[in-house]
Amino acid sequence: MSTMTKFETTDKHRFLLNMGPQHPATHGVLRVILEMDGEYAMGIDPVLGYGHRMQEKMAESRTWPGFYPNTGRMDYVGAMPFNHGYVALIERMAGIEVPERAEYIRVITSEMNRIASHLLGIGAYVLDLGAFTPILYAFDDREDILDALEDITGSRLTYCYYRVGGVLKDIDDTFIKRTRAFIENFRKRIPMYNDLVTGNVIFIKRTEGVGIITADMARRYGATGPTLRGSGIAYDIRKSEPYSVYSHFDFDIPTGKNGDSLDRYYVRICELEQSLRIIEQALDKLPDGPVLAKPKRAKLQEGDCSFSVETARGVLTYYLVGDGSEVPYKLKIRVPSYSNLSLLEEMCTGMLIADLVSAMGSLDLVIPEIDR
Amino acid sequence: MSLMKNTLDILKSGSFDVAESDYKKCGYHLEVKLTESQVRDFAQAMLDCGFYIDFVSAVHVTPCFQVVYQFAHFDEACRINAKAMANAQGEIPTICDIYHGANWHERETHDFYGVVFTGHADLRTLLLSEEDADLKPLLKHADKLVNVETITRKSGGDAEMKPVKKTKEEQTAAE
Amino acid sequence: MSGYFRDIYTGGKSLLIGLGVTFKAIIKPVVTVQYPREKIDVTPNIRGHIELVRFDENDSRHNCLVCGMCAKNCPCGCLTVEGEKREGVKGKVLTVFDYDFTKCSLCGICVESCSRTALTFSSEYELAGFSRQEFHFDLIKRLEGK
Amino acid sequence: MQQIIDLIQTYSLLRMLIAFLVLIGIVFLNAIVMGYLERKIAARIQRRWGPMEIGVQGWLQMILDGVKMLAKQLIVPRDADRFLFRLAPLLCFTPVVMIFAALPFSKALYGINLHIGLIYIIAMASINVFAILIAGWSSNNKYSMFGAMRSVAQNIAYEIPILLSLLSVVLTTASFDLQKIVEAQSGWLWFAVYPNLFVAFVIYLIAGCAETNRAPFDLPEAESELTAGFHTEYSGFGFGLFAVAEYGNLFIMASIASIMFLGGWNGPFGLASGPLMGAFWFLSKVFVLMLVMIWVRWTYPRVRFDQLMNLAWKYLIPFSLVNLLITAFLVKMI
Repeated sequence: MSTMTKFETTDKHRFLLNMGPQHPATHGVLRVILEMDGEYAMGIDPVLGYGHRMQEKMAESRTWPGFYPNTGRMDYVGAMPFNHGYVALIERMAGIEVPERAEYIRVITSEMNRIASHLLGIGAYVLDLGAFTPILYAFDDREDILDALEDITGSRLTYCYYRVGGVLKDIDDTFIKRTRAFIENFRKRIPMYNDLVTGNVIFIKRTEGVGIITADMARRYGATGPTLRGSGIAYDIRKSEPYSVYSHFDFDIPTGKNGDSLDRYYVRICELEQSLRIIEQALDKLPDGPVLAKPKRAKLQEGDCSFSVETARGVLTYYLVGDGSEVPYKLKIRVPSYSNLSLLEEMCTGMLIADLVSAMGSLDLVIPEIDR
Repeated sequence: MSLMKNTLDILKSGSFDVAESDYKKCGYHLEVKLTESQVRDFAQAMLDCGFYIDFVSAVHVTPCFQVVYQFAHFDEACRINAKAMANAQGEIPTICDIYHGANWHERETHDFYGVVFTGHADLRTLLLSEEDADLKPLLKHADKLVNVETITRKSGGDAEMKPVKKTKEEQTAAE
Repeated sequence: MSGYFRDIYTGGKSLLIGLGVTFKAIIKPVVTVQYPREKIDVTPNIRGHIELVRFDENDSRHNCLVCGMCAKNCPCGCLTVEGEKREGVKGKVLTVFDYDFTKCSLCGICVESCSRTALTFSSEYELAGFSRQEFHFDLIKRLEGK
Repeated sequence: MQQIIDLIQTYSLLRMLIAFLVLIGIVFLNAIVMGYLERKIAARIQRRWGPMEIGVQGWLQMILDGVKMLAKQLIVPRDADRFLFRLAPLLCFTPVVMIFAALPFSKALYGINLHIGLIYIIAMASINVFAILIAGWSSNNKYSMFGAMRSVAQNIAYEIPILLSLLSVVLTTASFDLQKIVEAQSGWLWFAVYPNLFVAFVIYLIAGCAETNRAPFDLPEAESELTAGFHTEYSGFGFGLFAVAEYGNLFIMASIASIMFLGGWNGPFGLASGPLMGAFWFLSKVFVLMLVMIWVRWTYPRVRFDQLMNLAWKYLIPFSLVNLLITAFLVKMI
């Protein structure tokens, strides 16, 4: 967070506008300093760090199991993949084999969490554009997921459900039945979202051609997730570097064409269906067996190790450097929204403030994740 | 795998110190060791090969900072981890004009470690507040600081973790 | 020109479809509940704050051996466990088991690390208080009070 | 009692004062009812309960909110223009009351009947823009300023289709007198059943939505862009007056629509319309229209500013112009 801005306004027609840190469109404590010319944002300077907690320092000051609960706190909307990445990182570093049933459960819960996160993202995005109702419908559907997850993990938002070597608790028939019922129910709900939002002429006009991200831009900034896939690049860690048991499932990577806000939104809608497919297949194939390998407390070996997972917002990379003790020597957490937000300046310069809100909302930002 | 071979060839012809590594153990396919002067050439080579930037960070070790760059590719599984040692003043050339996304990562690294990315136009604090600009929270205390050798993966070393010795209390509990 | 009228037609149609969706919602029943008066059944698996477990049904003793693993493993340092040697008793006797709920992140590592299953999650979720002190629980007292 | 009536009849000023107070009461009552209905309907659309705590089904909630607003401090920002800042809510509220005086609730129930009632109402309604501009400008807040500027441009653009669509009715009846316009629609031949006037009705509804700054055209207070637009800095009853005036304007918009197109106080199929029944039919039409507005508001996202202008200049104005020409032709022919 820097209180100084890089703008030195000399043109008297231009003025600075503080969007945030408390602004309805920034979804948290993000501040964007705008250099405005009328309603056009001619300069954009995002200011981060209002929710900064120095997670990387915390990782260096406690043992690796002790840091684990923090991982879910970064992205509270989609905490499962964050937990997944961390435990998988430790497993990779220590060479721990995970029982297959546990991996399937991880996939099921991760995908459910992804749906919940996308629902919130879609709802909040449409809220940015001024429609109040869709977010409450999204919350209604999300509630089913949270209830189901609460039943097995005991928690609704920051789950801490995965453990190194497996998961905390086995899933039971009630959960499976509940999940299947949810899938059936939710499939019927998706057309409702399309009727209410996707097909709406006002929504299309607000998003089409707004905030275009080209493939080259995405590459230079390291944008990932639906933000990237909206630009037509089918890149998904679940396919390209399949972790866990994602290689066992048949699913598509939905992509957009133009890389505008509408495409990014629509990719999220399509991913709901793909996640449902993965969950369905995982439930069908769910093997029997233990869910937790014998836990061992161990020292981290010397050397570095990285692990990437696909969260709801893009690629999350943990990069761990061990020095042979129980405490990580260094843990770098590469969060997806951080890179996605960094292209805001290039994407939105010269835009109307209404378009800026539309483009920024389509990135689906979670600020505590960016600030860490 | 052709992409990886290609990249390997390109990097080798560019006289970079590149080696294949075990993805199963360390999570990246190619490991590159850079000198300070090679960093910008390497970044340009990566961009020409179509890699995207994953992150830039640093590790505080004894000679000086080890700056870590990670790149991956949209089309194929190929993750490249590059390490470069900053010079004695903690300086290293910036790559943020080649990879614009490196801008924030470099600012963050500057916040946390004080690594100076020479040529970076805008090294204001990003995540820390302005009055904490000199805090450098991720610098290690002298007693915890280790040599770069300690944190380098031993080639052919055992992947197994060594179990921690049980403490006295646990032993009593086990009894 | 035909595009002009087509825009009006498709646009107007999509708007009417949208109105239809919201109209259907008006007819459908309400999904929220009036919370303090009405409550949804909360799953018994909820991970609330931790509690000591009774030895068995009618015995108010607990299982704790004062190994201190919970306190040691706790990432937030919210547990204080102390014990003392007493004559005639093998091992240690638990004297202090303080739990600072204000710091707890409900990760459940303490429960897992307990070798004697002396700890469990409570399913209490409606906790409110007027001061921080109210969330410094003395788990021994809570066990006796139950 | 007789003395009081005499007194009132003697002093016309007193009579006006009482009428004015009654009208203010009606405006506030309208805001309370509409506020409650809006919250309840929004809740039902979003499948929740809405206000439930105060009174049965929360019907006292709005009154309580009003009391709360009264009790709150009116904070004036440090660098605001203090006089204009306080003037703006009043300027927004007063025309609403003045328009209410000219609305024919039924054949006998009205404040004042003007021969040019329509022109009077349109002229008074334009003051609203002025109030919003003053509010935005005097707040000395960039967001408020944006809201004010948007409001001015929007209102100027949308007054044209409103006037053009109303003009086609005026052409048909050859009168600006609201009573006469309503009488011309006696029986079931409301103007909205004629195809050309139905088009005018739809155009009026869309433009009226924009004129009253209701979603999807609520750009002056677009909360995701401008936090709260022109009333960002208002608190307490300054804010309350804006809210009351907003519902008052909504009522005016709906009542003009029902007077001009839906037969005003005429009952459907020529049903009896005495003074009270007439008021009942009139109010029920107005409320149906207002409920439709609420329903629309809670369904659509907000349009962008240039799209709003597009809609006015590229769609509504040409259509209403053509429609006016057709109407003029038809009136001449028949």
